[in-house]
Amino acid sequence: MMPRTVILGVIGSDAHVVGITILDQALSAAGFDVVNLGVQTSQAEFVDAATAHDADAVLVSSLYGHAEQDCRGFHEQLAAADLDLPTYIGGNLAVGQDEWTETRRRFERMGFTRVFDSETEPQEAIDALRVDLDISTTETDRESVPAYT
Amino acid sequence: MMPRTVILGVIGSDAHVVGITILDQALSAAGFDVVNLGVQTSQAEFVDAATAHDADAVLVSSLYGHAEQDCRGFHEQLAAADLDLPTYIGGNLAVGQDEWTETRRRFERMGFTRVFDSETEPQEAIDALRVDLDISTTETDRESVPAYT
Amino acid sequence: MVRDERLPESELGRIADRLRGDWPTAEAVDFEEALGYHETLPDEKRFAHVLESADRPLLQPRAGVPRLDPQVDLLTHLWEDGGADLLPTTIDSYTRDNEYGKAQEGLDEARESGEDTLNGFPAVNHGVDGCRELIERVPGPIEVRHGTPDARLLALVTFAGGFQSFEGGPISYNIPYTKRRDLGETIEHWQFVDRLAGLYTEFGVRINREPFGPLTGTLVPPSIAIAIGVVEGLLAATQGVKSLTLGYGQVGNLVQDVAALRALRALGEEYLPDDVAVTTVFHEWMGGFPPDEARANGVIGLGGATAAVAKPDKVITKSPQEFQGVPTMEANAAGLRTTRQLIDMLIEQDVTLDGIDDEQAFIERSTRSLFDTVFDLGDGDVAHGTLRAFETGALDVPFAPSESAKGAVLPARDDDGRVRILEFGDLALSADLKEVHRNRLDERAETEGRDCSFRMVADDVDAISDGRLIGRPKGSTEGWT
Amino acid sequence: MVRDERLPESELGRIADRLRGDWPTAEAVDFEEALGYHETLPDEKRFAHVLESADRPLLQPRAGVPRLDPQVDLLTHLWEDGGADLLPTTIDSYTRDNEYGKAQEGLDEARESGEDTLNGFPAVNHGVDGCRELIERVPGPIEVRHGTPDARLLALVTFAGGFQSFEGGPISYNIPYTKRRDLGETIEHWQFVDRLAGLYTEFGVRINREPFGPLTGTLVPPSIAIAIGVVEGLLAATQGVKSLTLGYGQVGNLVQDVAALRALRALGEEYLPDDVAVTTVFHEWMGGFPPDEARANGVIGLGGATAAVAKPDKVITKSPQEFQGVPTMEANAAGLRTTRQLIDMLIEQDVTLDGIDDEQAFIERSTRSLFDTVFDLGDGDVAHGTLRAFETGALDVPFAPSESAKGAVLPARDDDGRVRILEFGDLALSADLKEVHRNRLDERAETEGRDCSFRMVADDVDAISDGRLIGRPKGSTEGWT
Repeated sequence: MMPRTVILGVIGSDAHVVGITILDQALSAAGFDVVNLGVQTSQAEFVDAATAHDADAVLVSSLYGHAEQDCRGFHEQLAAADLDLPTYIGGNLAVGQDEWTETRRRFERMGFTRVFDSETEPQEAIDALRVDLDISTTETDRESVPAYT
Repeated sequence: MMPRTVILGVIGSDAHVVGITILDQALSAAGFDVVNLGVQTSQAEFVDAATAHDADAVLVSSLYGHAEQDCRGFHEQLAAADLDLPTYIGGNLAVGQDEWTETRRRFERMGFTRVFDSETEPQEAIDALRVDLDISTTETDRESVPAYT
Repeated sequence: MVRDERLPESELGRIADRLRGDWPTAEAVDFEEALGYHETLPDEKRFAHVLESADRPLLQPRAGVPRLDPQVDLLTHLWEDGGADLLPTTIDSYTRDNEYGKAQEGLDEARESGEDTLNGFPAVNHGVDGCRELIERVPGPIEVRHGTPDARLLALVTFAGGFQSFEGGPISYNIPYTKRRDLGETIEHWQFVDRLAGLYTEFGVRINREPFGPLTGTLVPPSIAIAIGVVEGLLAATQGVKSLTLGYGQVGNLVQDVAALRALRALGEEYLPDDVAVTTVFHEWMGGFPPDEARANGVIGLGGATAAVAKPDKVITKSPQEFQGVPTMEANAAGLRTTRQLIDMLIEQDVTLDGIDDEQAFIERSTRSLFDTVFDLGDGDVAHGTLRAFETGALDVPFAPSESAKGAVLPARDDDGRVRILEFGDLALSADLKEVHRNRLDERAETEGRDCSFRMVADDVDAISDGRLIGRPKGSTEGWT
Repeated sequence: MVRDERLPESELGRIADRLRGDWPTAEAVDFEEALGYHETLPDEKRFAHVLESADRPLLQPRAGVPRLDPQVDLLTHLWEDGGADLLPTTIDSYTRDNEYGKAQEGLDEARESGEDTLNGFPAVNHGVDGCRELIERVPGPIEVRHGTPDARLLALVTFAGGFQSFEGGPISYNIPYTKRRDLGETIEHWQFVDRLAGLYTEFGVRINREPFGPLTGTLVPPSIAIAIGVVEGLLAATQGVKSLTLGYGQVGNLVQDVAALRALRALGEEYLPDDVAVTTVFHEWMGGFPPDEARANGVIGLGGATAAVAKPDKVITKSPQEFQGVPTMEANAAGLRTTRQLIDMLIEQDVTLDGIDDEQAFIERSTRSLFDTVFDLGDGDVAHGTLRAFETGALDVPFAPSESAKGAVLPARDDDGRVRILEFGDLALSADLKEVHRNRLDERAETEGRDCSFRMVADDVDAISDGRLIGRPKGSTEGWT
């Protein structure tokens, strides 16, 4: 079976690059084909990349506190491009003192399949992808690459 | 001419020893005979030492803020022992925000010949003694001892 | 195609004329008049003079607020209460994006409301007169610190405004700061800045230039930082710059930091022309800080101690409020004084560390390997070689947001806490050099009983803010930060 | 005449019975019952166990307030927010003078007014039950820290009250603290304390004893501090103490401090019986602090860095508010965390300094010279030899207020900032050792263009609080402080 393709990017004008670099590494090591769009990625770039690469999932990162504005209408654009796939978002999503549960619900209502806070380990996203994309652990383990490649 | 004898001590229950140790060294190096009574010296001990050593001056130190109480009646005791000699006091004499000029005057009214603050260099006290004891500079310079003795 | 050649004066004038249209304050710039103004400045405000004649590491903070009076107050406070030796003026983000209109709105708003709506001093908007007022009212020499990829207008205005030191460079203010700026174009833009500095220098006004050494500020291997600093220094020297300050950001390992600063000085002096005065600047830790002022003071303390041993010409200090962003001026001054206390207590001590020479030799060999590749790829032209090196990944910067860099290099700390390279991508290091990195990281992997992987990187990125140096496993790595 | 012999149990009991009359709370002391109580304490509250099984330097602050609840809160804060590994309970000054009546008045006043009218925790007045409540309500092991020349009743009550560590010794809690206490009598008093600790130890309750290493805290030459620590350790060992922590106070020179801590450990292990577990404690700078929290953090930072290199078993931390006296609990916790950050960032690094071995050898030779003289003067009896050594000035402590010490020794820093001896008095150092001190100070005198004299001493005493290490001349020495 082919490795699954995931689209990765930091949305909006956010330039935080460290987390997505590590997530890229973690997903690649776990056997995924990663298309890393980098920082400052627009909604349209996510949609175009998902279409072009026939992606299995889209992972959105946002660290600078403007995730809600940056993601407004994102799922409508995905639907318009006939893309029906799991979408994750993670990072510093709450502005100020919002409760995490409240924040999570807000992004779920916007259409995200899963919502992660900034303390989330890459492994949690990988485990979630395995469930959502129905991948057996053995399969991806076989695909995993050593660190020095 | 004989070297002049000065009595040195920290009055009251004050145990600050560094300043008086350095003052002792400075006075000795400048040619004075120093009788260092050390810390926690009572008024009576100052008077007894001045009498016993036929002292030329008494230098009182106080760092812990209770100089006024500790020196009350001191000059009356000196007078009672027929001691008429210059008395200096130095250290942290003011409690709280008192103006230095006010503090100095208060101790002068108590009978001290000279009043020094805690920033005073030993040399100032030495220069004052030379004036008050009418010592020519050449005389003490000849008496000065090298540091390594 | 961009080449490492001196910009003809005609071209300099042509570009300057075009830039004048970008914002009205540029109209007031008159080179000859500016030369005359600089000549009125006393020695203690001539940046290069103060820096190059110092006999101990000079301290400089970061600081910039939008309005003139508060900026004067801020710098005066850092001078008087912080004991700074050199002063900064940090430029706002709009100016860095050449959005002078938005900067003006911010400045106007700040003037009306009394609140700071910009994150720095919009020097272009303040114009030549505003800059000169700042220079005159502040007691020390001031450097322009910014992060502007196209800093041509900023240089034009601030040089005429009396500033004699200017941070940045085509690589160091592009690769770590932006995503889509073309590196070739940025090199051309900085050739203008450097040529302008060079022209002032020819007429007796020595403008100090400072490539930004820390780059992304996140576990940058010393050889990469030094190679890029030397490249930027060479590009500047070609344009006539004679006063260059090469920079390096603390990684937190005492031996590696001291070795790196020595290598930086040695290679800078070796590669740059003899008539260029090379000085060095050490940046206190630029990565994530602990969210606790007491622990932040520990990080700053280690920075001060490192500076006392390495004795760079200049130290850029951090404040205990680093975690929360822009510090109060009191906290900024406190960072200066904590650093000063450590330097003044340690600098007269004979502190000789084992292993410095070996580490320095390793850094120098690695830097030469990178630099020689740049030179080869450009057929002897550093500008062209730089472009090709970044295209191919022969030169790369970890955690760079820029599309001009491969961003394939991943660093991790070894068992001693020194920054090594875990993923090389196509970085131009010879096999034997790579072998050293791998062996050192394998040692760590063995200590920790886990494989070398991105997990080490993730753990290391957070380690200092978590209160340690090496990200030893304890089950909490962070993926989205 | 006092001899270094084990106090017979009959004599111990006789003295204990006499002490019971000194204050009513002593009536509650019952040795057998106390043994049972100690057995109920979990491992993490057994001081010697925690200290001796640690694999990294443990941090301990100083702290003591009069009332029980606030003392619980204070220690809990230092444990939780400061991350202390070991806790203190500092005793008030009245108790140190055996003025239990005055301590009681202060405690009553504090309880009524809610204000702290004592400068510490009057453990004797709190009695066995009060001490046990403290031990039970606080999460970590607690040491009694005080400064009491005659600490017999304090030991009787606090040991029964569940404390398992006790600072002080006959020399270190007499010579630097008092003027007129007879040293022979103090040695006898501490033989009681040590014998009591030894008796608990024999019955399975290991009481940790810690001679006070920093002495007067003012430029004490390492050899003097170590010689006195070893003497106090031997006196304690004779009485059956099996857990000894030898101490040393930072002088601020990195090489000398590391060398001194190594010499302390080496000589402690050599001179003390094999069945005594020797640990070491490093006190952050005990001299005058800068009147500025930022600079104070620099001093603390250097202390933390030194501890990371020297790796003592324990570090006593300072706070940034040291200058103003007793710190707030927040500042006290901050000092702990600043120290922790430096240690945790540096401790895994291989920091090997040149010159440590030479300095350590010099300190060891000097210490042996002092110690051998003590032994000789006592015809093999350390207690008797100590008395004679202080009488003759063969052993001496700079800036000691005590009439039992000659106080003729004057220290000064050399050109590298290491503490040397300017005036020896009758200190028992051989001619060749004195020659080293003189040569080093002559080098400094030459650097400074002035003669060696008390002026250097005066300048050095103030140097760190003035923001440097060495008191280089600049015209401001202070005479009355």
